[in-house]
Amino acid sequence: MASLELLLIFTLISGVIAYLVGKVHPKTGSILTIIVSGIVFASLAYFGLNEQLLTKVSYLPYISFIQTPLAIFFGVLVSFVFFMVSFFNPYFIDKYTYKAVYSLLYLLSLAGIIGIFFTDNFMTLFFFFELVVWSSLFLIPLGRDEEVSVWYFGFSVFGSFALLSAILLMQSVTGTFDITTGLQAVSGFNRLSVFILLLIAAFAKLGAFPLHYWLPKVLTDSPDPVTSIFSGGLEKLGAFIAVLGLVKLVPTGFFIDVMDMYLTHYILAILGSLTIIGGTVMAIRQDDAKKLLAYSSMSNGGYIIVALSLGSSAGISGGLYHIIAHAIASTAAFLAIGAVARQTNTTKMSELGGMLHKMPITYMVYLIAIISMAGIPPMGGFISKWLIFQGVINKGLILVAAATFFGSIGSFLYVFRPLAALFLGQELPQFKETIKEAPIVMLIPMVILSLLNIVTGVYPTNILAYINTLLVDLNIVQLDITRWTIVGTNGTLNPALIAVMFALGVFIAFIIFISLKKSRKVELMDTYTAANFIYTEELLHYSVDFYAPIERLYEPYIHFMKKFYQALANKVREVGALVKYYIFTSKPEVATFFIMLVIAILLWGDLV
Amino acid sequence: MSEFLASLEFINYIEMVVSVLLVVLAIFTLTMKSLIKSVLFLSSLSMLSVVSFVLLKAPDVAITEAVIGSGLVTTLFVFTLLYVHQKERDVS
Amino acid sequence: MLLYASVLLIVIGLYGLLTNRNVIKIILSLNVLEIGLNIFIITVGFLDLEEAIAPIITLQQRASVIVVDPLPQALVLTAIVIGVGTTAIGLSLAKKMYDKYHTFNLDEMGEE
Amino acid sequence: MKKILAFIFAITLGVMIILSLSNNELFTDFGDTNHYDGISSGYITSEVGGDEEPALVPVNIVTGILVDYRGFDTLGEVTVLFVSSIGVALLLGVASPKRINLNFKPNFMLSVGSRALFGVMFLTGIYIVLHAKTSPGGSFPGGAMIASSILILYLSNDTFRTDVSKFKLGKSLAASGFVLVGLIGLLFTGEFLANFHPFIMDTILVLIAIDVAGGIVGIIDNFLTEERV
Repeated sequence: MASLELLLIFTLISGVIAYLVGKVHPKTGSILTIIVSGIVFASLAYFGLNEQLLTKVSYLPYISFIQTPLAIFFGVLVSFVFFMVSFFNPYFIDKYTYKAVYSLLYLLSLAGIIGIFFTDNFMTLFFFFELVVWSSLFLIPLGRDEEVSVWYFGFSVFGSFALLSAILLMQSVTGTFDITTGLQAVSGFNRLSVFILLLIAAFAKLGAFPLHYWLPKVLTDSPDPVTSIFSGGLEKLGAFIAVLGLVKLVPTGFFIDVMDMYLTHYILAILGSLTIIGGTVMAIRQDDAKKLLAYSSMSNGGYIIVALSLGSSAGISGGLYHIIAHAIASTAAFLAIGAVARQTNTTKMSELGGMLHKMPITYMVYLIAIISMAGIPPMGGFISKWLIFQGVINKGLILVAAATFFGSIGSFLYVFRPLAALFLGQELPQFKETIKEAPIVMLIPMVILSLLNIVTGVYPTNILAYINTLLVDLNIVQLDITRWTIVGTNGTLNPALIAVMFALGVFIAFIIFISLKKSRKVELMDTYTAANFIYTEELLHYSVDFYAPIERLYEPYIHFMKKFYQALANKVREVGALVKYYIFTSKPEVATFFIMLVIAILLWGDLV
Repeated sequence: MSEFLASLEFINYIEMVVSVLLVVLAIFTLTMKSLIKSVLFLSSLSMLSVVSFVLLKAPDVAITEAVIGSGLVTTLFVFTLLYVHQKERDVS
Repeated sequence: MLLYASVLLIVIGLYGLLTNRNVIKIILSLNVLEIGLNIFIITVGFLDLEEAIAPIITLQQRASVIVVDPLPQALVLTAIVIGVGTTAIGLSLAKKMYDKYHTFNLDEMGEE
Repeated sequence: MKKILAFIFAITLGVMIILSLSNNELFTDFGDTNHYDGISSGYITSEVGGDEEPALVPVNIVTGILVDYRGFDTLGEVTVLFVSSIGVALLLGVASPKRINLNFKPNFMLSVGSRALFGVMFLTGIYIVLHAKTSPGGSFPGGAMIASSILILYLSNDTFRTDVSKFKLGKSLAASGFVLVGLIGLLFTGEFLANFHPFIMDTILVLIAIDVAGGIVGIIDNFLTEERV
């Protein structure tokens, strides 16, 4: 399907078909989502990367699309994530109350997100933005906690209104809804306003610092496949809008000569750093593996914001590469956790252990994913973090650099924990007999994503070359790359060489492991303290209170944002009560009187 | 004053009469002690507004007001009052 | 004249809203206000000429004949229909109130 | 005291309205409107609709504004009526509805006469709807008249209640049909509710009439029901 509009119509119609089929047989409906998202991904990747995507067909009036490298970059990535996650759908469909609706909403959000990336008209963008918000809103309550979708809805509405105001402001100033020309034509104070409003929308979608509150909740409590598409796909929508605001819009505001940077961009970098720190700190203290990954997702969103706000080629290419690397890694990690959750019905780290013996492939997938997320070579996350560090250091942003380094080290601390708690350690007695490896269909996407994690870490040249064409489109200096190396200002990176060194190291470690004497395998309950047999083995699970000393350092401060939002809600309620007490009392004439008073005041302006 | 009266035509007299009647009926509507009488005065006020619409050369609005404003709204009020009447009789 | 009459109707309706404590009377005041407002909007588009006619005329004749403004009429037409809807909602609320308190008077209902 | 204050305040507001209108450049004096300079001239000369054929422009300009130039507004207004009908049903709706016993038995004259009147009113309503393009009236009064005719039958006949529910279904279908006709216009000319064939306007008129009739019948039906004891 070489025409984008045809692709969108196809996705929407097959969503309806999947719904109708799902009404009769839910599993078949969910299998349809695999096929459809596969077709969408294949056509976008094949025709898009060869620049043969037809966008001027106009089956739909007033809705126009354009093929830009940026759109293809995001479209291919997100449709790939949707395709990979869709393999999980048939196995999770039995857990939902509304089985047929799930398939419909899944394809609707896919169509919406593709529409957002490829449109060149802001009103169309807003339409598809709302499509994504509403369809994903109803995906969330299929999971554990329905109240979470209220949080998501609140922040999404805030973001939507910011986006709509930005669009209308831009239109009133420039007279056009066209994205590229409009963003370039808007000027002066209006440009600053459009910038701020667009960034509010981006922050609300990406879950970055002041508007982050919904993200961990949603990622924790929605169903496992939905978590994966949120982390890998829908969150990237915010990154896309951030690119629009930070890169496509001509920068504005006070220019700081010393830093070679605009003040607004510096503030964004600081906010991104706060997101990184907050996500990392909160991730360290979680017991639920999914919640831990959720906070890590948040902190990675902070990296994207920091990278994009730098404005240099290293920064922006690092940010775009991080979008890819994090999408792949976090999708893989969440899928692995989802697979464990499906087999054991829990994601609490203190309730699990020894899964390595039962689910070795899932373990490998998770291991590779977290190595990438922590930014350790030879995985994709390392390349992007290296580029981001380069960009930050070149600009000389000490505070931001400290935050990014802190996030990187913090991610060592936290990603290791679920690995140790879930997969390593002793097998728990309740899971000893019943647990098996995940079904083969679920393993397919996980293995593909793991291979991609390695490929993006060892041979990033192709992707970086594509990012370079994208940078040309955005009027930014290209990154200096050769076939095997990336040239930064502070040195040259050779990912393949590093990978070879790592492989060598692993090989040597393996030889040592084989040649040394094996340790004795100890049963979990084979423990005595002061000659007493211990029954409550959960307390001895070594992931319980793992980082208690570190946690104690910042324990009093963690509820800061929660308190802020609660206070905000209370204030709004108080204002409502005040209005109700003075105006909308049990006496209707009082309200009438106030309405008449307002009319009289308005008329007074005409009289004098 | 006499010049003003001389300049008036027949249609202006009708307009004046309708205007005065509109205001009088509106006052009656709100000052009646009995609710059903109020409703009936509202209905007649609505009918008279139909005349004013015709005078203002708005036949579409006149037809609509005649059917909806004076017909259906009055029925709604009457049904509500009938219901209350029924309830009162049930209680006593 | 009709302009002043319509403004007076609005004033009477507002006075009724301000002074009445009976739910049915309040809805009646609203209806009086609405009729006044409708007449007022129609007078905005009125053309006080002998030759001005109601806006029902074929396309060929429109260049030579003056008509009154059709736009306020269209707006009032819709306003009347919506007025029925609001009155119906108000009356059903009044009915519910009566079911609960056995009176239409707001003073006798008590605070709740 | 309170009444005097209210009186003074209301009168002040009325005086303010009249004073502010009398010295206002934006607001012309009574009977002196200059709408040929404003937006209405586009509707009168049918320039707003583009190069439309004379056959497509209705003689009744008000109908043209309601159904063609501002059809989207009318769709919204139909929705308001629809929602208020639903609101009344929610407020007054009961689990097992029964007609209110109205304390009067329709005698022979009433039941026969109402049937005769029903036919006349029903046909008049249909006539008003179908001739809305050339004569005063339109789908709103026409629909209301159809609703009134049914109401008369309803009052004279105790067993009529069950047939009313069919009308509510018609209301929902008509509202959907309105949107559907609009989408047909979008499909053929790229404009929502485009008026490219005389049939389109007739269809919309009939659909609005059904919707209005259904909405009003639903409202009155709810007013005349109570819980079955």
